[in-house]
Amino acid sequence: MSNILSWLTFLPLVGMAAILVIPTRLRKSTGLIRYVALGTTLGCFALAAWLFFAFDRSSSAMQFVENADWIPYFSIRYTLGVDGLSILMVLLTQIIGLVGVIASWNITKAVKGYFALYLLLQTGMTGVFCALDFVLFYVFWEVMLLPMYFLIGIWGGPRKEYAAIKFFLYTLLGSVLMLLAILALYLNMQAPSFSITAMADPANFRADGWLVRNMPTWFFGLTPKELVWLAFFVGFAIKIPAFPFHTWLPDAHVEAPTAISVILAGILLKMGTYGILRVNFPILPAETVHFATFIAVIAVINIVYGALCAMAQKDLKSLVAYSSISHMGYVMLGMVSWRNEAGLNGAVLQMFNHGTITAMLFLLVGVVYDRAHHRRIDGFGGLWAKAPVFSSLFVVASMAALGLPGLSGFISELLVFMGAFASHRVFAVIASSGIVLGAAYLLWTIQRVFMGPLNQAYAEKDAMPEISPREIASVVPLMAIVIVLGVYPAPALNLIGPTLGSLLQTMQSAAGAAILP
Amino acid sequence: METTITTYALILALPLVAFVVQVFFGKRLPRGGDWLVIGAICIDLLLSLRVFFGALFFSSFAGTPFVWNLRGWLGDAGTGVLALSTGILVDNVTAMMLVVVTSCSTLIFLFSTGYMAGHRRYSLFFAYLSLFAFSMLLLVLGNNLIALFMGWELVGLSSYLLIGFLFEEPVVAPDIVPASACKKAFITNRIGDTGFLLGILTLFSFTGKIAYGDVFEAVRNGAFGDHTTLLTVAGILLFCGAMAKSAQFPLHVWLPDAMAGPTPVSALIHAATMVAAGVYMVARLYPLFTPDALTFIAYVGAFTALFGATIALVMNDIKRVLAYSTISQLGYMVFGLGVGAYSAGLFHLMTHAFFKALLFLAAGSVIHAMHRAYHYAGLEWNPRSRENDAQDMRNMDGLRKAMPVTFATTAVAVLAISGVPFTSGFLSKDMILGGAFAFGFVENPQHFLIPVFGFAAAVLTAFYMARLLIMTFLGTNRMAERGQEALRESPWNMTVPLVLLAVLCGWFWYNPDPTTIFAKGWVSSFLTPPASAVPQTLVAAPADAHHAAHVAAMLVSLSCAGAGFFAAWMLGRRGAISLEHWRLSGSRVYYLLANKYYVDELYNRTVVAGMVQVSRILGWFDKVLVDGVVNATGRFQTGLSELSGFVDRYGVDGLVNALAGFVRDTGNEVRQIQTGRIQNYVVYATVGLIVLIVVTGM
Amino acid sequence: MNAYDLAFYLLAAMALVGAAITVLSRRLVYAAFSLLLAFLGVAGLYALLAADFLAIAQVVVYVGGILVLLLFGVMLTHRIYDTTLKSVRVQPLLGGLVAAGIAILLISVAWNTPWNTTHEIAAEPTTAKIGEAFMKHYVFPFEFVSLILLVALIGAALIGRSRTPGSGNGR
Amino acid sequence: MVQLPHFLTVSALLFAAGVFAVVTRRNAVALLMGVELMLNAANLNFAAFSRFSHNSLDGQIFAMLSIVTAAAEVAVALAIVLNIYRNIETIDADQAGDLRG
Repeated sequence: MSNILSWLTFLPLVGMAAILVIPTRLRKSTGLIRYVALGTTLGCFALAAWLFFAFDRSSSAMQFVENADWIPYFSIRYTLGVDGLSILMVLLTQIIGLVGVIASWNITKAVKGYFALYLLLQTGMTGVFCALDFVLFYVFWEVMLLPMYFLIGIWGGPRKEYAAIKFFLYTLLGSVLMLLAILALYLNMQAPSFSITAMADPANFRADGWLVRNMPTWFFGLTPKELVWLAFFVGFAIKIPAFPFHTWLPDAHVEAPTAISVILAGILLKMGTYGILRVNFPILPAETVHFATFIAVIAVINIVYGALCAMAQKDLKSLVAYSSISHMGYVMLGMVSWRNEAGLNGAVLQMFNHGTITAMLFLLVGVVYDRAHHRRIDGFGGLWAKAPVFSSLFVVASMAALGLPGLSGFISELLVFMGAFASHRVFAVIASSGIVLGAAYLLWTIQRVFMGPLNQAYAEKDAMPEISPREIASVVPLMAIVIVLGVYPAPALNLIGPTLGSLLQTMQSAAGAAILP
Repeated sequence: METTITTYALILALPLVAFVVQVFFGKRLPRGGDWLVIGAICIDLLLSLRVFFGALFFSSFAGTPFVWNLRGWLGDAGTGVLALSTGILVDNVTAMMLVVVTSCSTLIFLFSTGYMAGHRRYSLFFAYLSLFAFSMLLLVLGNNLIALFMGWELVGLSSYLLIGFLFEEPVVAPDIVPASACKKAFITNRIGDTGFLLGILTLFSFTGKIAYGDVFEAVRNGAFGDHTTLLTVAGILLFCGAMAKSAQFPLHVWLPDAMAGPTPVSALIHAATMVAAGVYMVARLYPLFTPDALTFIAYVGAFTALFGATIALVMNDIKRVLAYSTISQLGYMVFGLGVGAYSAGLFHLMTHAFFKALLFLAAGSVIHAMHRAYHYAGLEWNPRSRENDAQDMRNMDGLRKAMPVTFATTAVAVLAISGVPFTSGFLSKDMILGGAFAFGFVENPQHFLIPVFGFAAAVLTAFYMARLLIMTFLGTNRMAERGQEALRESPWNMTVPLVLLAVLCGWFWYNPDPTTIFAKGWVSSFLTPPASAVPQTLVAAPADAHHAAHVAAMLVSLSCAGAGFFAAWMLGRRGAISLEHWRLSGSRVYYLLANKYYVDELYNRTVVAGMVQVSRILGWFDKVLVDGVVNATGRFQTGLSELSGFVDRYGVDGLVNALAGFVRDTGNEVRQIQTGRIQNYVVYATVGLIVLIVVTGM
Repeated sequence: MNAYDLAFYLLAAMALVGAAITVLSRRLVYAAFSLLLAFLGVAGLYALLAADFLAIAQVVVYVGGILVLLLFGVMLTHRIYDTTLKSVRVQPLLGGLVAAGIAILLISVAWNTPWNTTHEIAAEPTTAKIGEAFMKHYVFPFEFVSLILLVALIGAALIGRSRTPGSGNGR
Repeated sequence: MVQLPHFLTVSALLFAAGVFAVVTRRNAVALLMGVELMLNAANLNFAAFSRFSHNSLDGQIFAMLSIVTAAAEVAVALAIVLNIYRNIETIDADQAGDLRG
């Protein structure tokens, strides 16, 4: 299994090809397409499970590396590899991919196109997390973008075109900035290379290049390195999404079909923070230190502002979308906390946990939407009496989202706070209001949707049927992960620990006296 | 009597397993699976008793508490945060708490089989109860701050679920809506928990440890250095958690509303055990509190004791009276700890757990009976009036004949809570008041308000409890004939717990000497205050100073109780015990108390409304401004592109179009040739051939 | 003008008249029979050119085979009661021009080219020589063309076969 | 004296007649007749050139082959025409446009 990462990345592409050759005229072709997609994602999941067990937990180095020439003329190489930073994301992608297929079972419009694009999207996502060459990274980044555009734009809700275009333009802006930054780095390499790992070593840059000389430029007096850092950061911050680049998210979420919302919140958002940790941190550590407070401020704004906005939402999906903004703030706050290991570990774990928890919430919102055909929070009431299983699942998911101990969200938030309180005490204290606000908007939602007297609109016998076994099957794997990691987080933390330890050392030595007491 | 981890693992696991089984299979089990939950908690009780007696008679934890660590909980890393482990710590305090929790739980679970009989979520109710028992035991057994916090929030969750258990009822008592009461409880607790968490973070950031022993050790070794103010702040932040959970002013507002839960829940969670968690936490972290922090705690507790008691005076809903009484009693425990009467505070925790659980269960028994009677008589309660309200004491009167067991046990509890000799309450309350007396009148005269509040609260306690007893059980019942026929004692599974709890309200369990003058009982030696880890601690009140104050305090508190009873008796004799005339007189004081000092209104108008308003404004801001900027940028660019599109269309494109038009027209002409008729092609070919030959030939 | 010339002109006239009627007649049956005339004329011309075997082959194959085939075609594709049996002409002007152009071109070439011709080799029977050539030098084309003929005949039989409803799944 | 050009002239006129038929006729059988005329013209040329140049037999051999091929062609073509007629009840070459792109 030396090519495990290639298999993992391109298996969905094989599945996509298989789906494309299934003739639509065939009777039961819809079912066949679904099962091919399910089989493909199951295969990916199995490979991911193997990866999970085969991963060496004591090493901080890249593992399962694949390295081959791709476009030798530009020194572009096909390099894949995972380390502690990406392994959780790769696993998450496969899990969410599988769950998403189950959740997509009720798609009836252009099934073939939907699942083909879906699998293409999965290839793009896995590729982004595995790629170690900037060109490859960029290609996967864009590969992921296009299916997303179509999946929102074709299978979305009433304002799908607006949402899809907004998502597309925002992300495109981000990728353009990223491309510029990549080229800036490439042009300053001693030996031409796009390797992300090679760029992490300052010795590989030309000593006389304008990047290394780093003279202030006309642009607000920022140095070239800082400009490159900012270009990367904005590119990634749009994906996170960090305030004030977040407004594409609620629209995209509200309009996207359920499974796509799940992927959007579960995986795509993580690419922003993953990118910052993968690119900005090791390649430009000094600049990262320089902008650490800036990130922390944005993080706190994300947490508090996102939570307050969530409280004002009238639509269930946009509420969850804003809660994502709030939760991604914890990731950003954690990753700039370098006094101890807790911050970085918490941030990466929070990426994973938020992926599973928000995916769960979106799945459940999708369930209620399928039944009621609307998502207005005020349009429900007393559903618990009508659909107890569904309501219990939703309550558990909400509890996980608000960081209840025993569920995974708590561990990561706690670690983030343990790190942040040591490094940015004031910000941590402000951010802690997010704990209360999170409880407030989620519990208020539960009260309005599930408690109180039953809304008469759903009083009829089959007005709000109980959650179906298929829908349960899509939620339960995530819930199991959430509970297991909430009780016993070591399996996840062991994976990421060594890599983050060495990353932390990089950051601490870059920060020097500024950060250590 | 050595104990092993197996015992504690079993204690923790049994309720958890029962919970899981109940959730998934409860409905399918016979009797809704209540026997499973009760069986689990009974075994827990036996195990706890074994631990407790081992500690009491064999001093198994003397000097060295039982500690067990679960390594590799966060990770296998050798150092740093990820090396933190969780685990179990058992000492005398834990042993006592175990017994209190499991014994109260056992009796109340049993009571619930009668009270909740026939409810359609009967099995789920027991599942929640089991979850609560697990969380509470986790809270008690944990050996570190994180485990404490986890248990802390999990009991909050079970409390939330149980308060909201009757979520579909629009209203269960005047002004109490279960759906919003549970939310209020959770959020209020979250506010306190945030403080608690920040306190934990402060301790962690200075010590790098989370286990109690390690933290104490680090603080003792000067982890805080000169930042003693921060240590005080950390203590107060930690106490914020206790303020919310133990319903101390100003975070007490959730507890009266928590009475929306079924009465056994109120008894177990909101009177006996969970709300005492705050007290347990203060006791557990006692070495960390600086004198300033302790003084703060003492003031909060003393004020809450009086504050709760005053409101309890005028409440008419029987559960409301008990709720404010609980707030007041918790204040007692808290200020007992604050003034340094460590063992007294914990002692009162224990005795209060029993007599308050008894009071609530008795109230539950009464409400149950009233409901049945109203139901039998075909009388419906209109939530807008007190008429036919099964919880309103003004509708009760004279139940002693119909419900002798309930009456007798309630009377015992009333005596206990009022601090009448020969009851457990007398012993514990007396110790607290003695400590307060010594602290406020003898050692720190500037803090004289603390004992004054304490004694004033004692007067009021005796008064409102006597009022409760008189209004509920004495006099003659005014219910309609038909209803009276149906009024009868509750079934055995409800009365047995009452009787057992009443037995536990006797003095002899705690001290053979009912006056505590000659013997101090096992409590003061069993629950000795731990050595403070704070650098310059307040000079602990010398034992004899406490003792000297003891007799005086006892006399004062006895006269307080007597005064309270006397007042109640006087009013009862004049038939004015319901305080209706006071209400009718339009007294401002009455309305202030009846409206609970308008604290809820204050919060609703300021904090809640403010937050909602801010969120609305930000939501608008986000939609209109932030997104507006984005859309405006988009529109600007659309405009730009339209402009360039115009140029393109009529400038550049015009040229291209002209060319294309030419080509198209030509093509249209030439197209005519393509007839698809083969004979034409033959003609063309031949003509072409001729032309070719002619041309080349020339 | 000797007898040879006279024979040529007569035969040429016969072929050309036959061709003209074939081309111009509107009645297919007339066209077919005048085509017979043209073929016979050409056969005569072959004889004049000392190609005796060719002349015989022309008569046998064309007159006996192809023409009969064509007549069958005419008869089979037109019902008996279809009295017109006419062939409509289209674009006669254009066709005439093209034909005239071709004729003029070819004729001018024929007369203006200085043909490298040899004179008056005595005519002798060719049959044996042709047979020998086919069997020796041209054996491959011979076999090949016979194969083509075979295939074409089978193919024609297959295509032309009348499909009855029971004989297959055809439409 | 009849020489090569005379024969070529006859051949040219026959060929022109064949072309005229091919171009103007719509009836498929008539078309075929035109084609046969053109083939005959070509064969005549073969025979003439064979006679007037070294008297070699190659031209005659070619003509033979051509005749045979023509026979084959006619057979197939007629079969096709018959088939078309059976299917669309006409042999008007303009009407048989099913295969037109």
